[in-house]
Amino acid sequence: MGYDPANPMADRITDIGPPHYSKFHPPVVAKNKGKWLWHEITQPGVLVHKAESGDECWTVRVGAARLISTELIYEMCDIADAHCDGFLRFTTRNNVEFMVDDKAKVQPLLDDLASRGNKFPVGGTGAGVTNIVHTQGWVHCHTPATDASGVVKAVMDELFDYFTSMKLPAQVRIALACCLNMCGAVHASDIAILGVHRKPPMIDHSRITGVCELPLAISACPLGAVKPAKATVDGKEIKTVKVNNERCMFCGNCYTMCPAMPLADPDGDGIAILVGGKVSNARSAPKFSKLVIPFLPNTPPRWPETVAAVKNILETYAGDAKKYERIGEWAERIGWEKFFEKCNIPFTIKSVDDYRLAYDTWRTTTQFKYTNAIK
Amino acid sequence: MGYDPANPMADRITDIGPPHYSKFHPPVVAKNKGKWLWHEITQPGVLVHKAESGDECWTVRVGAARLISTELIYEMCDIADAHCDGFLRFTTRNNVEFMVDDKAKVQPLLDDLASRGNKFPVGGTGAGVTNIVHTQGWVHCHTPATDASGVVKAVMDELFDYFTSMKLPAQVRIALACCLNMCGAVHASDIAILGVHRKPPMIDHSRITGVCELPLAISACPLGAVKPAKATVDGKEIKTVKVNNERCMFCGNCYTMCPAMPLADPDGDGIAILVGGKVSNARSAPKFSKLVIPFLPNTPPRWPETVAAVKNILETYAGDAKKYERIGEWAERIGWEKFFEKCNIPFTIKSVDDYRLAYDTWRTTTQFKYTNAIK
Amino acid sequence: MAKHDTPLLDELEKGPWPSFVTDIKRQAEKNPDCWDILGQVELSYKDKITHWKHGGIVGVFGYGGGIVGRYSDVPAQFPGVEHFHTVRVNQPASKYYSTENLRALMALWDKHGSGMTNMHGSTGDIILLGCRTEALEPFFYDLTHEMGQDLGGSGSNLRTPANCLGQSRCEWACYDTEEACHHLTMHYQDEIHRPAFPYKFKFKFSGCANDCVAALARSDFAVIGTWRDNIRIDQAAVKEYIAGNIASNGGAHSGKDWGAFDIQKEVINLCPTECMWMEGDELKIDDSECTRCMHCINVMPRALRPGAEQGASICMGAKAPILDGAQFATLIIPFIKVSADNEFENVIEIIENVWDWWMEVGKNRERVGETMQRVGLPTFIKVMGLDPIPQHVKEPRSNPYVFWDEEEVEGGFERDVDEFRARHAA
Amino acid sequence: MAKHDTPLLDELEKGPWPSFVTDIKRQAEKNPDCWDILGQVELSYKDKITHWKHGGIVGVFGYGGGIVGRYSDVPAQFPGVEHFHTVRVNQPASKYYSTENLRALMALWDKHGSGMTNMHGSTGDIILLGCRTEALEPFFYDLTHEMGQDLGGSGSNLRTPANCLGQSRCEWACYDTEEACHHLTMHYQDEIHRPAFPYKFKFKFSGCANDCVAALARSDFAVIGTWRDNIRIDQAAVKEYIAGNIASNGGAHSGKDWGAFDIQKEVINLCPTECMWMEGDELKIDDSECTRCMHCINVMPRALRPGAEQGASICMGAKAPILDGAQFATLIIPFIKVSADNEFENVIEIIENVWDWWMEVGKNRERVGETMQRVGLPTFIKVMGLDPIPQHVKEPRSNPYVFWDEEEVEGGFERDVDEFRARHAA
Ligand code: SRM
Ligand code: SRM
Ligand code: SRM
Ligand code: SRM
Ligand code: SF4
Ligand code: SF4
Ligand code: SF4
Ligand code: SF4
Ligand code: SF4
Ligand code: SF4
Ligand code: SF4
Ligand code: SF4
Repeated sequence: MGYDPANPMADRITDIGPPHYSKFHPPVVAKNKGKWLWHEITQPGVLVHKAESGDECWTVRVGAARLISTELIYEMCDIADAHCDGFLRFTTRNNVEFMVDDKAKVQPLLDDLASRGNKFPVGGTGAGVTNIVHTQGWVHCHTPATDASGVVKAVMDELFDYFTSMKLPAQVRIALACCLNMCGAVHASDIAILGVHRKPPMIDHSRITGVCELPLAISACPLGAVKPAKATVDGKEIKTVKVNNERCMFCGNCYTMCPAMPLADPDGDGIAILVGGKVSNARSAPKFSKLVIPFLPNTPPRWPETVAAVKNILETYAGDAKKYERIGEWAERIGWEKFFEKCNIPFTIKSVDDYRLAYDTWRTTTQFKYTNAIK
Repeated sequence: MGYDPANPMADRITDIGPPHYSKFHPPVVAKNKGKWLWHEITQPGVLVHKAESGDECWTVRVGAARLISTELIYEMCDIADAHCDGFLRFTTRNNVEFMVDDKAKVQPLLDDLASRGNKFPVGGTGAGVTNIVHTQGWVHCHTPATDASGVVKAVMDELFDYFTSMKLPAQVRIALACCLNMCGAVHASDIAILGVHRKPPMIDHSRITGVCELPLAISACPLGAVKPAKATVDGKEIKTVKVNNERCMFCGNCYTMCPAMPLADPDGDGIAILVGGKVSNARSAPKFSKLVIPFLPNTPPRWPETVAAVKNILETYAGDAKKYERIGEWAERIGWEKFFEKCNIPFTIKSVDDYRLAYDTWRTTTQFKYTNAIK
Repeated sequence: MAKHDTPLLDELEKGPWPSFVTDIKRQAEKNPDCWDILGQVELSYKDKITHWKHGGIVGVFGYGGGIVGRYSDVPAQFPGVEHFHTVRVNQPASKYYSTENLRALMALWDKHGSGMTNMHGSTGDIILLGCRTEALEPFFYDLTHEMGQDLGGSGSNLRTPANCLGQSRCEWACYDTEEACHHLTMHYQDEIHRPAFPYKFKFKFSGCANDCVAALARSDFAVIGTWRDNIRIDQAAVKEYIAGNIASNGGAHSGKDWGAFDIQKEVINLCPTECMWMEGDELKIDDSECTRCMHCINVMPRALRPGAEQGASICMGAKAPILDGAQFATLIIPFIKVSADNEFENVIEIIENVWDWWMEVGKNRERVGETMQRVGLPTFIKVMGLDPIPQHVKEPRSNPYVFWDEEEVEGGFERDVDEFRARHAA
Repeated sequence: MAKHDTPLLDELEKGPWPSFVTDIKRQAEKNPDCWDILGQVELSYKDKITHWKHGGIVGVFGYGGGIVGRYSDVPAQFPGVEHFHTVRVNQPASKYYSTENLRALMALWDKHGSGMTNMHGSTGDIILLGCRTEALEPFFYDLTHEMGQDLGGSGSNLRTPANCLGQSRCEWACYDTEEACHHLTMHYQDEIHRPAFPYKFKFKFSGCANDCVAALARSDFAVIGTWRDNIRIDQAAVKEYIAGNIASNGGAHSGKDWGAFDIQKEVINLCPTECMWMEGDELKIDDSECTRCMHCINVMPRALRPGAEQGASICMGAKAPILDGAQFATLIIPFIKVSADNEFENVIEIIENVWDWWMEVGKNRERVGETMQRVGLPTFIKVMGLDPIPQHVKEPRSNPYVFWDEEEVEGGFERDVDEFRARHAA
């Protein structure tokens, strides 16, 4: 049986989609779906959902690196088999959830998890830091300006205490994207770690002919910095492009369209920190994250500058905000000038918008607070 | 002596500027300048300012049409001579202020004013409607889409009671501009009455050559609707322009630059109503007025549709807002959808922004209120 | 035994958070190609730059997406990752698994690929990370035949839809997110597998305004649960909260002493519409002013529940920043019933409406949100056949630049300039 | 006796508000040309369209502004307004007048013009409405010689500056608005009278954030009073307010019964920064959080006063909507001392800074706010030689599109692609 390369279309099955989710519901979920009454987080990482029927679904949430091996997944399956009737789930932020239908089954599950070293940290609920949504970085992508998994590991090690506790004013959602494509939800996170390039693309004239459609490369640039040009390759004049470096804002869109325009660079690349985004509509409408630190260097393996910056913002917020206040709500209440002062972050010109909707961010009122930024 | 046309430069005086204001201060003002302690509006149109010295300056504020004759001004001078030591002033909203230095002098002044028919209505203070800032209209300008003085007169007649009282939640500032140039502060008024054109310019090919610089006319159009063209005038081909009507949004900027492109029209022109602007930084930052009624016809001499629309908004607001709440603050608190519902104003597509910063006005949250607009 | 020295990566084995390095090392014991993952990433850590080539078009026959091609730019050093394509397997709605299913899928991946995964990708797929070109078809064959499973999306197509777990385990879901997600995924298999769009298009389904799948931020078409009637109040439970007998916010703040629960401060004052108040010890809500933001319900889950007349809002056009800056989705349909009873046909109608239009006017690599911005919201509302309502906007326009159609204006646009001049000397 | 029938305008003689029609009729008794004003406006009321021609360049020798030319497009019918130019006479700061001055000026206008005026124009000038071309120079001669007064601005120049009455009669003014306005008007006579700018430029001076001359909305250069230290509180007066012995808001709300004064509701809860509270019967303010919005002072003028260390904020770039949409002025200098002691030289320095730059880079008919938008605020801050501060913006940028100068980036922008390829196979 199996795939026959000589006859690739034989027997082909397509368009069958994913399995129906109902096959994978734990029994207590299947029984009580749509009939839940309330929930409670009884301790960090442990939730109980109460159903109209009186049933309870106890969930233990466990952190995961997201970049995980089949070996680790088999181990998760072992745990689920041992405690959870052979079911588990993953959350929208890449945590793992083990569910049991009886409070009595919780502690044995927790003990089992704890017995396995640091592989299965319990937490990520409530007013804490949950898993960092992130992307590929140097492990898989072609456009990153930083790594993903390594930075996340370094940051989560430092914030671990906030993963396993619920002592913040509100949930804090951290995300990382390794380039401006922002495959993570970096544009709407409480704290966002963003890989940024800072050098304009090089042009690989000797390759461009084969691999690029020049008009697409040219039109890819939102600022019109890419222009048609000629170059001599092996004595022959070819059509190529040139980049007006002055106009380039390092978005990388030209490289996405044209492999002959690489822009990654060990010194040019690094990390920007954005803060104050949120997704939920609770209290305030969703907010975009705002750029507060334009650049930190790439310092593998543990990115100490980035780790420190994130921790500083998190803890300044934790010490100052009111209960329920997300980071962006806090910053807006105290005013962004106070945010910079309290977090002791120097304000730079890079935080001043000059893109398409920039005018709406200018301060068109006399209302401001005096801070250390005013000399 | 006087001007000698034969010798125009003789004796010429230039660049002397205005007289020094201090010559015109009433004595109590001159004496206490910079040393005022507090004020009180003792009745509509009557203010007292108390100085450190103990002196009092009593001000009686009087409405004026702004378009006023020297005859009327002489009459004002008579009043000022009789009561105010020969001084008076005009406010930034074209009211007249008569000042006396003793409470006892107030009533005689009021009586004198009242004795002169409806020429000198007392009011315009505090939480009421003060004078309407307005522009030229058909009395003097070349680009108006409506009249100014007539509309203002009709509206103020109807709102007169609010000029002479202080029973609104806050001050209400009404402004009128007769075209999109907005010479009044229409873009930041509680209620704004705005003359709007709705027909694209005609091209007067037979005149354009002499009076227009075509490149200026072409570049005047923010939407690129004006393009170079040719036309035949008296058998000769001339350079001219044409307008892409589909793209025209009737701003009139081409006409400002080129007299051969008139756009005013009896049926095309009329009035739009904008609301919710404010200038002060009190409580909330200054706000732009928002377009809520895109068009009302020009119906001289008394513009009943416009008068009714303004009154309706004003009174709906008066009945619903909290103390201190300006119209824009009220609308934002209740939500614009409720504004339309409460004011019973049909919402039209014209109120949906599609200009340069439009995206920032889209509703990017699930937060909304159900109103009669949702079927 | 380790094939490469990885002194930098080894630093990431320290610390309390689970280490992907330790995990890959374990996997490498089983699949030695994984040493080359570590080797190449270590080189990136040294060079501070990626060592993957640009893209690479690979896939399975007949599908225009589902595989992301990837080749090493230092294949001689790291032959194990010379080809390192990812396979996007469409996850089951809500991401529940039976261990049976999961083990079988992983076994398949051990057979054909690196054994490394992302559980899950940002869009929602099961990401199987790294296999050779020649392994793709065999893997796909086994996936479909043995597992009865299929690939998700990549390229200019409908991307793998995703949902919050919704009614399956959340008391707040206002419609069945997992059924909606599953149904539409099945309904649009062709659109997922065969790119025919100007660019990618994403569906996400959240059961309420908390938006646990980030639909409003990350999907072109976001379906977010809400209700039309009144928040259901259990006044007895309100009293329990006030008495301090139930932890606020489902216990989410129990790690710090925030003082005794204060309904005024924590609920009433934080309601964005100021539509709540106490009358004696009864909590009152003026539901006509409520925007169903979820805050009060979040804080008092045992006392407050979403209304009973449930459905969803549909918001469109979210996307990441490239090119015009990030967009959140815009409220287009304030309330719609979402139910399997009619096989979601009312939702499908809206989807097809927007696709028909976008496929016609969308430019290459233009997300629907960008097309919306380019043509303007008024035009979009018109092409969608909707009545404009104030709920579409935060506020009315402040500029006066209104377009009028010729038919709307008495007498139309054509005028005779000579006639005009007869009455108005130049 | 009326020269024209004006049945439409006559309708505007009714009603309680002063009637400009009645007024013009009275004036027409003295100056019969005014009948033609009424006649032509009546025609406009019938035709629903203006009857003035486009512009017309007229002026007095040596001045590039101050007169707005205007001609009737139906001069045969209304010869009295065939020429109907306006003269903009620079008003005295704060618009106080002695009757002596006012009578003399009006007499001059009766002699040379229509006798109709606007007191005042939107910018602030005394607008003398309607005179013939040949009367302009004689009027100007008399104005300068007899009155010692001068014209204001029009055209691409500094427009007539204006101010709120400030310290002259207001307890809140944080600097001397009328002296600042007068001084700068005198200092810049050349700029007012001889257009040398890309477009118009307006100064306005308000003594505090209430902004009674609408500076932030209507001037390219707005100077708005503020303070650096603490709001001065008279606790005894606070008690009086609470006791209801002093009317709130200076009596501004006395026309309606709003109930007893409630300091919590009316002051503390409306403070935008939430920086006020009661401690017993003392009102406390955390001034470091205060944004000096004026609300609390407005409501309790006898208890609260602006701080004693006074000065102003400078905001730049307001304008009406044509072309890019209206702009409010943007906070550029958060705090500056504004005083006649140094002849305002620190303010003048900022003015000249912005003019030098704008005159160089501003396009024809581009307001400085538009130039600011075109180049971007970061560039503007740089050319102004200022340090960027968070007070310049409402919030930091949300898009990631940051420019970097080559010098800022280690190794610069030039790289060798061959060297790159040696380490990264294509
Ligand atoms: C399991 C999960 C849904 C899923 O399908 O996987 C989930 C589950 C719950 N969410 Fe969530 N949320 C989940 C991702 C999200 C996201 C999406 C994200 O972070 O990418 C959001 C939007 C984040 C944002 O706003 O930036 C989200 C915003 C909320 C909120 C809104 C909080 C706020 O004040 O803004 C609540 C309400 C609350 O916590 O009071 C909520 C509440 C809940 C409740 C209490 C719902 C319930 O009654 O069961 C669940 C437990 C919360 C907890 O863990 O503290 N959930 N929740 C996701 C868990 C992610 C994780 O592993 O950490
Ligand atoms: C006389 C005048 C200044 C001048 O130089 O001529 C003036 C004088 C005063 N203003 Fe004003 N304002 C004057 C135009 C303005 C303007 C400009 C405008 O309307 O074009 C504004 C900004 C309007 C806006 O925000 O849209 C203005 C916003 C204020 C405010 C802010 C109110 C608010 O809550 O937003 C106050 C404070 C208050 O009233 O509590 C104020 C307060 C005052 C006080 C109480 C100041 C004082 O202590 O003397 C004065 C009497 C107020 C009254 O009449 O109720 N004044 N005031 C102007 C009278 C105009 C008129 O004839 O009606
Ligand atoms: C694998 C994944 C990141 C991850 O580690 O989870 C991913 C990886 C890539 N994304 Fe993404 N995107 C992934 C989710 C997202 C998301 C999040 C989401 O879907 O919720 C976004 C932001 C939301 C959105 O769609 O706007 C996202 C926005 C982009 C963009 C920018 C699109 C835009 O309109 O601005 C690009 C650029 C492009 O399409 O050329 C992009 C392009 C890419 C490419 C294909 C690189 C490229 O330039 O062609 C990446 C391939 C990496 C690799 O080698 O494997 N990816 N991408 C996610 C897909 C996994 C999955 O299927 O579950
Ligand atoms: C007389 C006056 C209106 C009034 O009735 O009070 C006026 C009248 C005219 N304005 Fe104005 N503007 C007047 C104050 C304003 C103001 C208000 C202000 O200065 O505070 C504004 C808005 C603020 C601003 O400057 O942006 C204003 C914004 C305009 C504009 C739009 C400018 C822009 O950048 O968007 C134009 C169009 C232009 O300059 O071509 C304009 C043009 C005009 C012209 C010259 C017509 C034209 O297209 O050339 C008008 C001549 C009318 C006439 O026949 O007398 N007028 N104009 C005001 C000047 C009186 C004075 O000197 O005191
Ligand atoms: S964010 Fe950029 S670098 Fe990272 S996975 Fe997405 S496309 Fe690749
Ligand atoms: S990186 Fe972006 S801004 Fe720079 S040239 Fe490429 S497309 Fe243009
Ligand atoms: S608003 Fe327009 S029509 Fe009215 S005076 Fe100003 S420029 Fe003229
Ligand atoms: S009216 Fe405005 S939009 Fe229309 S053609 Fe003239 S400049 Fe262009
Ligand atoms: S979005 Fe709402 S319904 Fe869905 S899991 Fe989150 S809280 Fe529950
Ligand atoms: S859901 Fe939100 S808006 Fe509605 S009552 Fe609760 S807190 Fe207020
Ligand atoms: S702006 Fe301030 S200082 Fe000037 S008059 Fe108004 S309240 Fe007084
Ligand atoms: S001035 Fe405004 S911000 Fe400052 S304390 Fe008073 S109300 Fe609050």
